[in-house]
Amino acid sequence: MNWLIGAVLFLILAPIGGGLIAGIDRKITARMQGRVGPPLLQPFYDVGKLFEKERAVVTTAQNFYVLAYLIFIALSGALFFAGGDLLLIVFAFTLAHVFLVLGAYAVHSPYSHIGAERELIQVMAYEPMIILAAVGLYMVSGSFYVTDIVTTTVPAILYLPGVFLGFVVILTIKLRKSPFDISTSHHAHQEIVKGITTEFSGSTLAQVEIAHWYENVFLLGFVFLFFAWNPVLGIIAVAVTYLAEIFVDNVTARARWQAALKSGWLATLLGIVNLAILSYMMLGGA
Amino acid sequence: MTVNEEQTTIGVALEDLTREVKALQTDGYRLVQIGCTDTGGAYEVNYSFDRGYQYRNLRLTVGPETEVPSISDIYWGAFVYENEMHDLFGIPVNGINIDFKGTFIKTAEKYPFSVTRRGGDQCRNA
Amino acid sequence: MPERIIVPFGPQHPVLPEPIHLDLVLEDETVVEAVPSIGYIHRGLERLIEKREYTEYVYVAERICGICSFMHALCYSQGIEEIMKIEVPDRAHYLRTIWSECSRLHSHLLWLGLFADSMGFENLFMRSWQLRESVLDVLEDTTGGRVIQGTCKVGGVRRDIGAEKLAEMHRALDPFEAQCRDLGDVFLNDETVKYRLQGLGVISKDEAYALGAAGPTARGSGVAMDHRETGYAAYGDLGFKPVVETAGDCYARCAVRVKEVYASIDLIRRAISEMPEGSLDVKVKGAPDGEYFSRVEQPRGEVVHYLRGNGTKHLARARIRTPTLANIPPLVKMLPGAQLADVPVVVLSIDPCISCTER
Amino acid sequence: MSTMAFLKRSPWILHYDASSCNGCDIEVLACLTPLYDVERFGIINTGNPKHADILMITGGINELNRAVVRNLYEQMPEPKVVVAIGICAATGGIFRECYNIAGGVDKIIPVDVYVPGCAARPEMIIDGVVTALSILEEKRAKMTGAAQIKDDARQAAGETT
Amino acid sequence: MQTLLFLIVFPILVACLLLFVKRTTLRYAVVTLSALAIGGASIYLLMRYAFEGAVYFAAPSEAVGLAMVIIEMGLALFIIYMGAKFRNYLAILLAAIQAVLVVYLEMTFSGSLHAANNLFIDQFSIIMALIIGLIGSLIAVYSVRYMETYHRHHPEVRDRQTFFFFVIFAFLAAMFGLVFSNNLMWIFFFWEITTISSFLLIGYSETEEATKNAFRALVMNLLGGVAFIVAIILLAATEPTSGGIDLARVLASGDTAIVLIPAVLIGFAGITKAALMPFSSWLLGAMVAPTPVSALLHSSTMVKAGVYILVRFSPVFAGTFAGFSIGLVGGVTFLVASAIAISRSDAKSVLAYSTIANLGLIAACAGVGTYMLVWAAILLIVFHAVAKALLFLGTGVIEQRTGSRNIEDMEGLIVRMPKMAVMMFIGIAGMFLAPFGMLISKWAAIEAFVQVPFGLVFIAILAYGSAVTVFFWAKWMGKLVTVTRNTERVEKGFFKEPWAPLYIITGLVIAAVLLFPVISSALIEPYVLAIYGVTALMEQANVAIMLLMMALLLVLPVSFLLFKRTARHLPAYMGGRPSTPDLQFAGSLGLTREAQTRNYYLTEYFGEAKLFRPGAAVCIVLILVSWVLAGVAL
Amino acid sequence: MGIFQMTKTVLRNLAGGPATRQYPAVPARTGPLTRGHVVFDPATCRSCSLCSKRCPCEAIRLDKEAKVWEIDRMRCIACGDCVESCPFGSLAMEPEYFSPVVEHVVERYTITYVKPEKPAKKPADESAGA
Ligand code: SF4
Ligand code: SF4
Ligand code: SF4
Ligand code: SF4
Ligand code: SF4
Ligand code: SF4
Ligand code: SF4
Ligand code: SF4
Repeated sequence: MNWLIGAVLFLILAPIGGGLIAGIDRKITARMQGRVGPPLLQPFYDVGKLFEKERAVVTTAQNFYVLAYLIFIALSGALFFAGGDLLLIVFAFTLAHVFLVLGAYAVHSPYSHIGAERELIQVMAYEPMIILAAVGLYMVSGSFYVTDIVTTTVPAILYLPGVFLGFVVILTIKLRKSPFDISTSHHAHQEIVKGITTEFSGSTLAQVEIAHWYENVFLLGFVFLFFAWNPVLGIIAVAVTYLAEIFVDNVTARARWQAALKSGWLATLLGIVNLAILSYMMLGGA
Repeated sequence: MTVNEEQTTIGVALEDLTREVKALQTDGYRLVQIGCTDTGGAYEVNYSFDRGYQYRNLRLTVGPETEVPSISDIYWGAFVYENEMHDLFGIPVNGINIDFKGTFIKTAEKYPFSVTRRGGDQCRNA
Repeated sequence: MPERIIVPFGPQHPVLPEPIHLDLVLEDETVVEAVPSIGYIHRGLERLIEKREYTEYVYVAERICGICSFMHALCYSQGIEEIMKIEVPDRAHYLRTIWSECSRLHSHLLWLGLFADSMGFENLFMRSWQLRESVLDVLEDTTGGRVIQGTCKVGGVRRDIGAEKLAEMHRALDPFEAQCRDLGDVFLNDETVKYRLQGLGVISKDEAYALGAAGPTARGSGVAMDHRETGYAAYGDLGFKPVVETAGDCYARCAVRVKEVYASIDLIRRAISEMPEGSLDVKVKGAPDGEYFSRVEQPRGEVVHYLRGNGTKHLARARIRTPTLANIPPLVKMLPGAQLADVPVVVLSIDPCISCTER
Repeated sequence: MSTMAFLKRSPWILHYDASSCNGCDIEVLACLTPLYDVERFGIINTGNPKHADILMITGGINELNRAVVRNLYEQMPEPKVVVAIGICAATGGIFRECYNIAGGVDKIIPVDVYVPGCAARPEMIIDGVVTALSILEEKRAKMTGAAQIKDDARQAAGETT
Repeated sequence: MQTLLFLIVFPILVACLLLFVKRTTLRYAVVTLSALAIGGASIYLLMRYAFEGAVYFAAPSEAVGLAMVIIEMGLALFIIYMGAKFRNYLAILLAAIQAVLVVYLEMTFSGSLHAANNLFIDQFSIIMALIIGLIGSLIAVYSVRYMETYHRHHPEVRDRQTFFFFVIFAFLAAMFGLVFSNNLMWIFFFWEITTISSFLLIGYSETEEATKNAFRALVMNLLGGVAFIVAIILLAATEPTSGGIDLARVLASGDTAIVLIPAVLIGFAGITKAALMPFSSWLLGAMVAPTPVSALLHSSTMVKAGVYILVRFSPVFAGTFAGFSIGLVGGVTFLVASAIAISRSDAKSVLAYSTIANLGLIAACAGVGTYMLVWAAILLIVFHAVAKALLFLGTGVIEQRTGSRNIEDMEGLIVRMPKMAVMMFIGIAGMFLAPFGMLISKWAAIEAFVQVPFGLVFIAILAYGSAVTVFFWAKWMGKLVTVTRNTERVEKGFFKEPWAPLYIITGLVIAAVLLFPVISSALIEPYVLAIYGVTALMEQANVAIMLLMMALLLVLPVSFLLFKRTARHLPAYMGGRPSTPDLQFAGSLGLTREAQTRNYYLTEYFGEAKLFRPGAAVCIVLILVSWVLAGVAL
Repeated sequence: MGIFQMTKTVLRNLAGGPATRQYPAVPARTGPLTRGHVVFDPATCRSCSLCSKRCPCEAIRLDKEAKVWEIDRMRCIACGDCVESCPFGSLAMEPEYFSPVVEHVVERYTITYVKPEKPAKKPADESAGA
């Protein structure tokens, strides 16, 4: 039954946690820029506001895709916190993003379209690394199941420093942070306006935002796995990682898509080298 | 180290225009601007050039409907001024390299600086 | 075979604060064709000479643009003074120089911020604009307006800066320069910024000259051309050397502006120390009769005010050619081949000021 | 549920320069920067009409901008308010008499708040937004009210049939 | 046994009959009825033999063998004739070599060339037979109307439809023969027939390009054929008495070292037939053939013969370095072909590259050959066959209806041809999305490769490759679902008949996902168990989750109804510029332009020109390495 | 070498606290010269109409007969010309800005200045004396 509790808790708490994280993020970002920043609960106000707005669409279909995006993001997160198979979770996660992309395609608008293309480039950039991270965790813990990985006593991070670093790189893509916020960004001034979310408004946009909260919690959970053998350290590591992402967000210019793709793939290469050494050691040891 | 700026203005005839401009270009002048002045019934078109802060003006005087040859094949960037000339004054310019065909500056009034406008000066905001 | 994407870029676009439109034709994200089109700010203010007397027209000239508002007033006033043969007192020259350079500072800092923003460097944008506020505070304290100063007039200036205030400004310059240098370091040395700027939108020296580029756009390509060299206002006394870079890319144009920030600070410092005493203005009587092409170096390059008086209170013609208009042809040449992500960067690298371009 | 009022805490703005001189523009931008930091009030400059609640217009509308402003206004989802920044946007300002200026935003679209000044200062722009918020809130209440009435009508119709 | 013989012989009879049917309606009737018969027989096969494991049949051999040799000689002569006619001397040379080798084989080992049982059936054959019997016959039905329209659109092409359908049915017979044969000589015979069929069908339109591509395909496949026959000679030579041409005995032979060289040679034949790199170009060229040909031969069935043989031999490959490098050929092909697919906008070209990529993936699994990988490989064969057939046929319909098979022109298909768009959507989803089949197989493959020494190479390949796959499929999908305005619906007025096969195949794609636990436990697992003594199993929980995802996907569209009434419709954001509903706006220079949304092709990074050569070079080296390694092992 | 050149600023910002001027909690920053809005003193205006002549925006309207002085707040650019031109000190420039409004504001004043009963010579004396 544990798994069910995990999943349900995630479904209920992740939006709250994700929203708070977003709030803290905005606050810290503001401070890094010498500003006061919005109230902590601002993300909730924003989403609440979006639900109050009129429903306006370019095409009705967009709502469907965004809803599917939200549901599958929540599903992959729930599977994760239910202790499911990492690979399956990664695939569900990809499926979710494909829905978001389709939503942007469906509206047939130049900026959404470019955002969608860029989102796909991002998927292409980060997906290898996520798969590799799952494989790395498998090699350390002997299982693809989150339940098993969490309960392992092996300090995964010691075996997988390269994989972890690579993961941090693609985390920048996933959290939509500079330098890799190419498909859409929390900052207003993008060359492609709001990119993939340009045509989403009102409650549809709110759903995208909530999905993003789910996603962030899930991703931070993934970070935790590297430190799972020591939960306290794990939580600290998650916090530090997130802070580092905010920091990087604030000290870099946005990259072009070429750089995003290359960085994602090079990070993966780093992970592969790490795993190669690891498997060599394991072969040698065995 | 302070350079003294000098300004000279020379009249030029319509048929000599391209030749004179070409000569200035060969001399290493850059195009600063082309501007028109409505002198009541005719236009003065000033082609301004500069080399080392020395300012030279070719002044062409044309009637309202006279076609003026484009100098954009000599100075590529001349198209901005020539389009403007057309849009604001209604002076037809022949053979601009990038011809906006009257959409460079869209105005509520057609050719607001044109000589034909005088007299019809109506207040719209009342 | 890449297919062609056509995107209407602007007039409303978050990256460009001013309306300009481009029809971008892209292959993947590479620009193959970009035709800019303007006209969203054309007000027709040149014709306001019919409504305003030549002395009042300064207010209109100031509002050709709210960024280098002072420079337009200056250029206009100098033109009228030249036609009417008015000798402006020295102190007024110095004050005009200080305000000009303050305008340049605030304009360059503003641009640096927008430029950082176009690269998606939000923090750098914030920082640039934060520094800019100190300049605006000085401007407000000395002229009464943050962006529209309203202090230049035909025949001199309207307001003085007291000795105390001058001393205070002088004291503030050193810490301010230190902050600007920190900021400049980010623009000049940060790897991510360099990665975005170097080799982008290259325009050679000859090309820049032939296309009539002005200001930092020309100087970034190695064309040493800066109207302050002609020594108007107090520049003749203070001495001045143009800042030149040779690479001709966006990075070079950025570097020119960063270094001009330092140069401006230096000019202000010297102008304050060498400030002569004397009156602020001379009485202006009569009406201008004659013509003059008044030229001033604005933050974006040389501006030309062609003024023509006919002996009445109303000018016969005012024609304003601003630097951005001159920089549009180079821009048209720079865009093809850039990436979509670079379009705002390239466009901003000429520091477009549409407001004055279209008047 | 008319008790919800997140709208007031999260007004997203769209700024459009409809032929201003840049003076008011840069002051709008300055509002975002550290010294004024309107994000304190939850304000985000979205740059996208589909996401915006408040349309800030600077400058008297010129000929080309008429259609653009109308287009942007129409693309914004309800409830929305328009804030005219600067006297150019209020009446055309000093350019009122120019041949290409329509003379004030209210000639094109309904304006809810005028922020006078040339240039309008960041503080005034903040004040302008604050004024706009209550109008925004009113409009929202009216909107939900209208929806409520429609719903009631629908229900009533359902009951009778 | 009768069923097997029926499946091999019946299509030949139909083929001959069709030579004389000239009227479309009549042909339609004949084809439909025989399709029903063939499909029915393959389902009967499933029910009859599914639970019996491998069953062997001693079929008449002497006479058949002789007939086969005679036909082979005839075909060789035909190729030589064609080669002479079109001046393709390489084809002549290869055909001659083959003929000489066959004669040599017959002369030298004539007495001893006996397989104990010439025919057999096991679960793997059943799966293949189902693919051939169901998908193949559906495609045949579809072809009738397609070809009629084809000739209306292409009046310049000589109408040889009777010949066309003759070849199609002959081909079906050959495919059945190939998967039922236990005698390597027989397999070789059927193998050659498929090569010839492909040659004839690619060259169907008789244009210069078609002829050129047909010969390219022919030459490459003949090259594989030569390797095949050499392998048979080697096997025959090593075990002259028992007749080393008995497939079952070869596979069961404990002496891996001896079998390895022939296996690698046959594997090479498989590589050519499956169009892995460096031989991928023939499959691309084959796309000039009418679309049903592409669907039938060049994606769902014939090329599967190549991977079929690889999977058959994977117990031999398992654990050897030679097998590993064949696997790598597949892996590299998978990665490179997927990447190239990004740069393609022609739908058939994308499908071709994706086919090559997936065949590569299957080859990778087969080459490394552990039990889980074989399980994954077979699953891949199944899912790929259904989804790809659907996509090819769909592309065919779209092309005939809209006049273009460029993916960009499929923009807004959801508005113009909603039914077709939904089917294409399902087909594409089947290719890369969880919980559809291909993804399950990839997932299984990753889990399997983790446990293989040096499997990391493949994991890396899979990680990159599947990311790339997402890109090109998703952008195609996006084009389909784009809701364009002011576009006319063009679905109606098209023949009714082609839709039935499409509906059925769409149904098969969905059924394959819903039933895949059953397919796995009833067919694949027993097969793997029989070969390896262990078998792969899906976790029950994961199966449940995937079914849940599938259910969600099926239910979600209902939510459409929720949104229908309330929303206000706004035009798309165009930078504030007023525009018409079809995105026309007033552009610079006074032109009216239309906003174009086009996909990215990233040619600079993923172009064929950029990737093909390096990929092919690596593959050639790997193939050579596999030979050397096989030699070393001996 | 500058990978994270911005670090210095970020750290300084984090340590130094926000630079934000907490408007509206803290009143707007103004200088002594700040041109906020024009105030009119109806008690001293002598209807000379200089202000309305000088105004570049036609923001001031004066009706001598009706003794009405109007300023259109939606036109005034706060240039201060009227203040400078008023010979009687009836106008002043306040640094506070005119607040946002929901509709067009034209402020109308009735001039309450009453011509003193004294001979016309007197004011001249006064100004000479001052
Ligand atoms: S105010 Fe009236 S007269 Fe003056 S320019 Fe405008 S419309 Fe013409
Ligand atoms: S302000 Fe009045 S008088 Fe002046 S131009 Fe406009 S309408 Fe005419
Ligand atoms: S160049 Fe730009 S900043 Fe300067 S006056 Fe012109 S518009 Fe304004
Ligand atoms: S006069 Fe006022 S409204 Fe007009 S541009 Fe200037 S500040 Fe803006
Ligand atoms: S109100 Fe003033 S500062 Fe603002 S745009 Fe208009 S003229 Fe410029
Ligand atoms: S306020 Fe206007 S109408 Fe009155 S005098 Fe001045 S310019 Fe003329
Ligand atoms: S401040 Fe300037 S604009 Fe305002 S009323 Fe006085 S003169 Fe007119
Ligand atoms: S305010 Fe002053 S300038 Fe204006 S009318 Fe009155 S006295 Fe004359």
